[in-house]
Amino acid sequence: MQHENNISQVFSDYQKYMEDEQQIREEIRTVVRELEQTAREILTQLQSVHQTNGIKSVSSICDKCVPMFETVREKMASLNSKIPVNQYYRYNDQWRFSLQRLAFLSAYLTYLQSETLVTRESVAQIIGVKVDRQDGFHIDLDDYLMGLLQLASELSRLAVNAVTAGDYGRPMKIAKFVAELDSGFRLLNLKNDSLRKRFDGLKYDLKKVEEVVYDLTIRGLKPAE
Amino acid sequence: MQHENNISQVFSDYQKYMEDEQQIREEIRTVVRELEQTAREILTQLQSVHQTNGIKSVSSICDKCVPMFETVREKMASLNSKIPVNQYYRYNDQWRFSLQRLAFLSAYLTYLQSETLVTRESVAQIIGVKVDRQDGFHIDLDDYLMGLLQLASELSRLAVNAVTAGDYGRPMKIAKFVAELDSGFRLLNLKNDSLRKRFDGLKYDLKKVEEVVYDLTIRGLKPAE
Amino acid sequence: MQHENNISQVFSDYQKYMEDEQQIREEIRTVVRELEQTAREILTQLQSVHQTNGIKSVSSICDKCVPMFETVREKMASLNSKIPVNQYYRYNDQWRFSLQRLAFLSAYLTYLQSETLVTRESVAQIIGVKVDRQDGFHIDLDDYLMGLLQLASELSRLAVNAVTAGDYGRPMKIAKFVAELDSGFRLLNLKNDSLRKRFDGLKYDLKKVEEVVYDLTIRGLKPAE
Amino acid sequence: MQHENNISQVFSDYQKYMEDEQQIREEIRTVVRELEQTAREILTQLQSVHQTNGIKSVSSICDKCVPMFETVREKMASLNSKIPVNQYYRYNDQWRFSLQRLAFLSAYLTYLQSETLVTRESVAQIIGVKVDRQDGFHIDLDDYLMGLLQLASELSRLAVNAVTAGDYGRPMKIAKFVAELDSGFRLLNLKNDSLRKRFDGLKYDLKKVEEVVYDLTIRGLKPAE
Amino acid sequence: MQHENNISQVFSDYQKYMEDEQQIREEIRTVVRELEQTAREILTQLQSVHQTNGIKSVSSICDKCVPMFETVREKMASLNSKIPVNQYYRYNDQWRFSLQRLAFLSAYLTYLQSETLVTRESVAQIIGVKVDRQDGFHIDLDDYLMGLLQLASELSRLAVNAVTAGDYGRPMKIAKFVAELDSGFRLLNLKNDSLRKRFDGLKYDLKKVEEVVYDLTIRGLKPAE
Amino acid sequence: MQHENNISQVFSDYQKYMEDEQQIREEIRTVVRELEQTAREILTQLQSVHQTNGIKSVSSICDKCVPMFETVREKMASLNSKIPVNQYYRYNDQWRFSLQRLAFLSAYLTYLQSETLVTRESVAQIIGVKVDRQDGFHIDLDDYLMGLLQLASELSRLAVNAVTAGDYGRPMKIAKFVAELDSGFRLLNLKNDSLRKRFDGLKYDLKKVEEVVYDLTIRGLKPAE
Amino acid sequence: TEDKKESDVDESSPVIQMFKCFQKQLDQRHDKYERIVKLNRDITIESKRAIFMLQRVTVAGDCSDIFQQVDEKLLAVEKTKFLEIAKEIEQEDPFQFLRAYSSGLQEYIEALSFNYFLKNNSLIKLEDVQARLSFKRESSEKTVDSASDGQVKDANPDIKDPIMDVKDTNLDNVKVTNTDGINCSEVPIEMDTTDSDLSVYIPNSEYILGVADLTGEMMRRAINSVGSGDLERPFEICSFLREIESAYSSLGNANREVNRKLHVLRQSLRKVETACYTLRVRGSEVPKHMLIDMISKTNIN
Amino acid sequence: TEDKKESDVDESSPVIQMFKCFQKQLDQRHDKYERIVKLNRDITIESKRAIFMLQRVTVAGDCSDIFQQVDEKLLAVEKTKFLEIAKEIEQEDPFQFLRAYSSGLQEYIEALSFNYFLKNNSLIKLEDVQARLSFKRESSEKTVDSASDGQVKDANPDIKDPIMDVKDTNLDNVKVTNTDGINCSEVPIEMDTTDSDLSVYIPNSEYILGVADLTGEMMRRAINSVGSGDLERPFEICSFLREIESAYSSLGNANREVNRKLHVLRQSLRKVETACYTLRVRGSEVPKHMLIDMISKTNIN
Ligand SMILES: [Mn+2]
Ligand SMILES: [Mn+2]
Repeated sequence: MQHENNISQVFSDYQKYMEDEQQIREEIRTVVRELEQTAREILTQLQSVHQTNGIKSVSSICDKCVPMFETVREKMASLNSKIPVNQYYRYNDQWRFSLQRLAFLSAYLTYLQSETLVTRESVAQIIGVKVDRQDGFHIDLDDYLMGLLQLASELSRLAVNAVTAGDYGRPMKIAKFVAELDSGFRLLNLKNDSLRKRFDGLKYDLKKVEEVVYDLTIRGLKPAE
Repeated sequence: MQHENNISQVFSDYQKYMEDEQQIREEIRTVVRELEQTAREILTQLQSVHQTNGIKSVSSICDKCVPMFETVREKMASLNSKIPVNQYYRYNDQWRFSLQRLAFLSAYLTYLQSETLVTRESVAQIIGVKVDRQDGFHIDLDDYLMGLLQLASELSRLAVNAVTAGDYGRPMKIAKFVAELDSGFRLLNLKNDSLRKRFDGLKYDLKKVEEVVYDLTIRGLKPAE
Repeated sequence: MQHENNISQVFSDYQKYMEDEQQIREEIRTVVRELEQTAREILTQLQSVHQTNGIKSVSSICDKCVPMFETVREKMASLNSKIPVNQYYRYNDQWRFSLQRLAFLSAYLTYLQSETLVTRESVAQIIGVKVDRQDGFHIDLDDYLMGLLQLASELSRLAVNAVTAGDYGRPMKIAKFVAELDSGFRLLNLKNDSLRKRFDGLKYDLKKVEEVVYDLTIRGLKPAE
Repeated sequence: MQHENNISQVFSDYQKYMEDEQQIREEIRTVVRELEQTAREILTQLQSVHQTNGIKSVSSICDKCVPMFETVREKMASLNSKIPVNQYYRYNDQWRFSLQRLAFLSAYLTYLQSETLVTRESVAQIIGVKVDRQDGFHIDLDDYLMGLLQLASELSRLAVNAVTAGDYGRPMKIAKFVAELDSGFRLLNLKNDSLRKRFDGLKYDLKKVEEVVYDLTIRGLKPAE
Repeated sequence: MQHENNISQVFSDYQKYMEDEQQIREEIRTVVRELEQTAREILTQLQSVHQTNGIKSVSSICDKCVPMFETVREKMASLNSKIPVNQYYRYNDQWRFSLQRLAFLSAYLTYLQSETLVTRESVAQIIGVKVDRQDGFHIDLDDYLMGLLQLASELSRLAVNAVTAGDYGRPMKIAKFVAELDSGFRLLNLKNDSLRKRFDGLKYDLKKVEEVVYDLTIRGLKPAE
Repeated sequence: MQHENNISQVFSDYQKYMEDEQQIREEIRTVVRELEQTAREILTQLQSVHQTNGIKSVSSICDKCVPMFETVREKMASLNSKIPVNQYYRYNDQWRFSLQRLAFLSAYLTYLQSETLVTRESVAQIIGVKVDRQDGFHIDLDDYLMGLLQLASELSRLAVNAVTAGDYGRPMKIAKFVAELDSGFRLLNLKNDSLRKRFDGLKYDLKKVEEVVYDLTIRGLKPAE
Repeated sequence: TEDKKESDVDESSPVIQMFKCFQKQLDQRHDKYERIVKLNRDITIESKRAIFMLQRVTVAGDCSDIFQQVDEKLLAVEKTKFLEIAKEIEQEDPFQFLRAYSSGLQEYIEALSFNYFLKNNSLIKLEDVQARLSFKRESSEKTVDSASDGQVKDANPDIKDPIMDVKDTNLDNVKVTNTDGINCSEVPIEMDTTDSDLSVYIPNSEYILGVADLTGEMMRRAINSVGSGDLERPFEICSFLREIESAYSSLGNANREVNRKLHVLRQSLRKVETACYTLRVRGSEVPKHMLIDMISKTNIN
Repeated sequence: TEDKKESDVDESSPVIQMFKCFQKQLDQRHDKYERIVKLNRDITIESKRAIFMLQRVTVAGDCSDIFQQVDEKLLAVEKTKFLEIAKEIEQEDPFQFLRAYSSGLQEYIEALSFNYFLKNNSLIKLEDVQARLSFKRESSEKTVDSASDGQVKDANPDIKDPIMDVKDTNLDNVKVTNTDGINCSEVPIEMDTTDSDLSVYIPNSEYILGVADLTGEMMRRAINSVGSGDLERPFEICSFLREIESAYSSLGNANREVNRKLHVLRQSLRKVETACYTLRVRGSEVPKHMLIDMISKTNIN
């Protein structure tokens, strides 16, 4: 019968289609897992600034991280090669979280190195992706901003620990930086999504940093500017 | 200050980016709403076969539907024009449900016209989309299959109402058709997703139709084949 | 058939009713979005008092804000014109949050200008609404109160930053003000709603301010009154 | 520092432990997927008895299935080899569903061949597992019973389709068989688990079969016993 | 009839099987309940360090706990004797939570006694179980780690209360210890399970402790190291 | 400290209260399990009327059941003795289901014996409880009614199987009986509880029985009354 | 913090005075809400009971007294409970307290429309429902001449005039007297209200939700009809339900609550369709001569 | 199905008679449940308001009138709402309707125990709560000589005698008169009740749940104390909460509701501990000489 063959054809096509997709998902999963492994290592490295003598060795800590981003870029190239053309958004749930984490790490490293805000262009360069969707595997603005919010949180912690380590100047600079970030975010008309939720945490980070500055001020520990 | 401008730049870029996206989403929403309106009208039309005299006017009901798909194709062309290149999967949650519904309507119309299973190619043609992702706005296999499962459910209802309307031959043909669909789906190794869940309903549809055939058989109402 | 027309009439009435509602909602949404944009700008302006030299330029900051409320009043008039008579509570979820925010901004501005508590009447005047429902688009008591609670929170932050900026008198006045606000709120029998939840935070704001006063007192930094 | 090494040791041990487990889970998943593929093929074969001429070719259908169980036994041996000693219950969520499905298939085949109830011993033999836990990879009693409940459901469907195919004797025998199953299950003091839930469906299966017998009886179609 | 006996046999076997299982479950439940009672008593004892004079009597509190673990070991031996060979994972939901709790208590006691991290070997010894699955009733690595995360949370509370009680040295040591735990956990590639969820809380515990250290430092209350 | 003793007293009272409750619950559970065992045996006995020759031996089946209710009454006396005065509703979730089941069994037995509706008084007598709460362990009106609804469902099945067994008179009497029951239930104002839900099924039972009567009538098989 | 005592609650402070005023306003509103919630519970219960009574109607029996009882019950609910709500929300935005009585209102609409369907075989209109919840004001000085537009046009004579006199309720008009000279009422209550009638406004969406519930009762009625030998009713109801289903389905952008009820409505329709199918397939079995034979036999009995 | 008509509802059938009786019984029970639910809502609201009033107590202010108002409010709730419940459930199994008033009872216990704590710094006993919900029967012929054991032993003089005369409530005793000679009451109401007092029984578990809620109010009180300059209260409350937490934690097999509330209790304790920590760490900063200096300065102001 004509349409019976038809029916089996439909279903065997579909079986093939599903297997291909599953294959792709598994390959992505493998690369993403490796990316996360590298990200964890960078984070461990960067977090050592919180430790007793960490604040004094910021620059050497940064130096250790720089080459680790080489690995990130390699993995990212590999990830890129797994994604069929035009299907970035079909699979991006699988790497979105890792990409945000890497944006944060780039921003943290950049801040520690130069006390400046990393641009999206720089993030893209550091982790080896494109800025624009049409140029290939890229980092979305949302994911970049998510990384910045993670940075604010990390810096508020750093302000506290800097004081513990006797570095009274750093909190001032952090306060200024986080206040600017806050002003920036306030301009945005955020949707009610995960970015908005995370942004709600920013004011607590800012408040914490301001309180550290207050504590230093009232005790006369604030260094002359 | 250098990096302050930097910061404001970041955020005003983002504001632009978000507004663009929101713009696109709203345009899509508008077209999809119109598509759904048309789909509802086609459905209302097709469902009139369940009504008391509906079963006798199947062909005229179908005739009324055919031109309505012209509207579908127009809206679909318009939808296609809203989607930035390569971002089908970024937005496809917005039309996925409607696409499944339209696949179902195409399949139902085709069945009522010719008692055959619509192919994905035909669905694509009827509603004005492509079959292959690379050729443009397309219909995914999952969505096509979801439409077929909706068809099975509709046909099991039709088998019941056909008998009420005195048409004893139709359930036999429906039973054969749904059994074939069931065999096809059984071959698939479905993931635990919405398709799988919906597939679990297929066996109840089949059972229902088989019971109708049984009721007719045991009362000697089954027409000679 | 008699009742068929009946039914279609009923549902086309409802369809009309829903479409009207949707139309109104969309118009409201547009105006509210503009209101929020203005509110964000006022807030950005007012928050600059927290910055290094902000505390010294309070009055010039206030002066910059005053004309911005003109825009608020215009938008509010526009919003008012969208709402059918006696249907304020049908749609008020759409602007409730913005209205609270504007009540807060009025209260903050008033405090910075005169160190007094804004009345509901004044809020209404500043943002261009009525106090009583019968008189037109009004501000609910709940929303006004919510604005006051946001004020308390903002002032506790200001007390901290004032100290950082070397203004030791301001925290004393803030403490007195917030304490009075707290006494007032404790008179209310709140339901388990968002107002209650936010009120639960007020005691922490008061505590924070008291701590600042304490810090100044033990260091003999409290200025003579 | 002594305990610091200690700490890293703890965590690297754990990393190893988790990777091992994940490895095992993936190997199991692969074999189970193959098992399910085979089970689907057997089911497709067995379900052809519902088709128009199926009821007349029961024995040839059964003959085709028998060798397919050879594959089942091979996969089962492979599965067994993946499970670390004593950890059947650690991983059994992964194959439990498939095992129940295979128990059902064995029971269905046995019924079609000989109209008898398969024993757990026979199931174990047919699918290549042990009966007793201590002898190796085994089938739990719960899973065997779940298979029997699936059988009852399948047989109630078969009773309906047998009548459609003109076989009036089969429903009588099915009714007797399902009634016995029902009596058996009624003796059990089932816990409130999935077995209990599925058992609640048995009475509907029995009722359906009884109604088929009733339909035949009242029309004088019941063959002499 | 042959197979009827067959059927009753199946069901009376099953009845027996279920009763045996139920018997085992109830015996386990009884012992686990006793274990939990003992655990609660140890916890009450250990938590008395938070009370006003508790911090000064840490060592006598520990001394009172030590003999209570004797009871734990006895109950554990009894529990072990209830579990049929190779069925640890069949029933382990029943004691998993208690085992984690006991791991925490061992870790807490050990910390209070010696300010070191308990090893899994020590936990096993303290509560009377094995480390390796093949040696008998054991404690899984997951459960041990869960205990450590509970410890971190408890220590962050202790840091706060120690200060209240005038012990300014303890928070420093706790901070160092929790930071090490945090580094350890960061190395792990945790699955999305309960351990991961609990781990997400660790960073808050660490932050809390760091803030305590900060508060002491800035007030010059940090004792010389 | 004054209030400390106070607190421990309060909580040790409560601990006692809970332990007493648990004790009672466990005793109840044991008796209820035995009651259910007996109920299952009675049901198995009564359900044999559905079997091939069952309909002809109704009276001997009933005779076998009568003494089994003696056991029920004994267990019920035992259950009664476990419940503290005025605490029936504290524990009645534990036996509610069994009591409904026993009410059904009494009603079924009574119907088979005399084709009459059992009264609540009779149910109480048959299973050895009181009607009024004040007089001791009683059967609630709801539970009695639930038993009657189960009876209707059982009788609709019996009507079908009676025809199969060649007894054409019984369905007529069942129809009259179930119709009267239905009229009775329709007088009640039920809340949205389990009774209401079960009552919703009664109309389908009545419909089924009416269909059997119809089948007999059109075939002239209805015996003269 | 020693100067704390200075800033302790100062009863004469304007802020405290202001908040005392707020306290009264909030309490008044909460109390009103609470009173409406209680009325809502009463309405729900009474409407449910009316529905139960209507399910007792059988073709065969004499039902006129059931209808009379239901009419009285509904009228009583209107004249007491709804009238009280109408008084409570007079001068208020009707949407402000809707959430407090929405469930009762829907249940009442379900009962009323079921009653209407059983008598008239058609769907009661929103205007007719609204007319029943519109009341003449007892204390009005001038008589209301202009009859409401919303009168029931083809109403059964059993249904009383929907604009009813309010005499037998003894609700006081809530007057807020201000003790300390500050206007503490959130809403000034005293207004010239002589020329306005009291009513409980029914948003179209509430009406539509009540009608959705009606379909469940229609399904029950259809199945009951089969049980009680009325073999035509199910087909009528089936046709009616199909129309309603089709009308609901063609609504665009319906809200979530409607969609949820639509799902239940579809299940009800399937049940009725299956019942009709069974009637038809069983009915088809009787050969003409047997049917005649059968009928004659029945007549003998 | 022609003979259907014969089996139509037969009003005289014993089955129908029986079900008419059931109808009355069910309606009576549902009506009673509904009345209790309404009382429960009133109790909840009044108790919440009492709690709000108590949160207004400050050390500095003159609080005796707040306490007096709260005492009066609680007494009023007891003498009206709880007494009505007591009458409703008289002769019933106290657990049968518990679900209908459990939430109000817990809120009342929360209010009462908070009041008690603020006055006595200790936890009110279950017997004392129970005594307040036990009432003398107005219509009893013989006077009740034996005073209840449950009297508040060390009660503040502000708390009135818990066994109170019930005079100013005008509840009729619900009498079920049976119109058609069949006893339709599910429970015979008329009994010799002259020698039994009325009461609302409080299961220990309800008491424990009410006390769990109390801890949330204590936390609020502690933080408020810091804000209003009372720096000792938080430490007292912290110690009290720790004891309660410890007592709750040592309960075996606590039910789910207790566990849920225990979680909240632990969070409250943490908040109070943090407040105490902050007080201590800040307080530690003042060198002796500065403190003296500071105090002298403050005295000048
Ligand atoms: Mn309803
Ligand atoms: Mn509370």
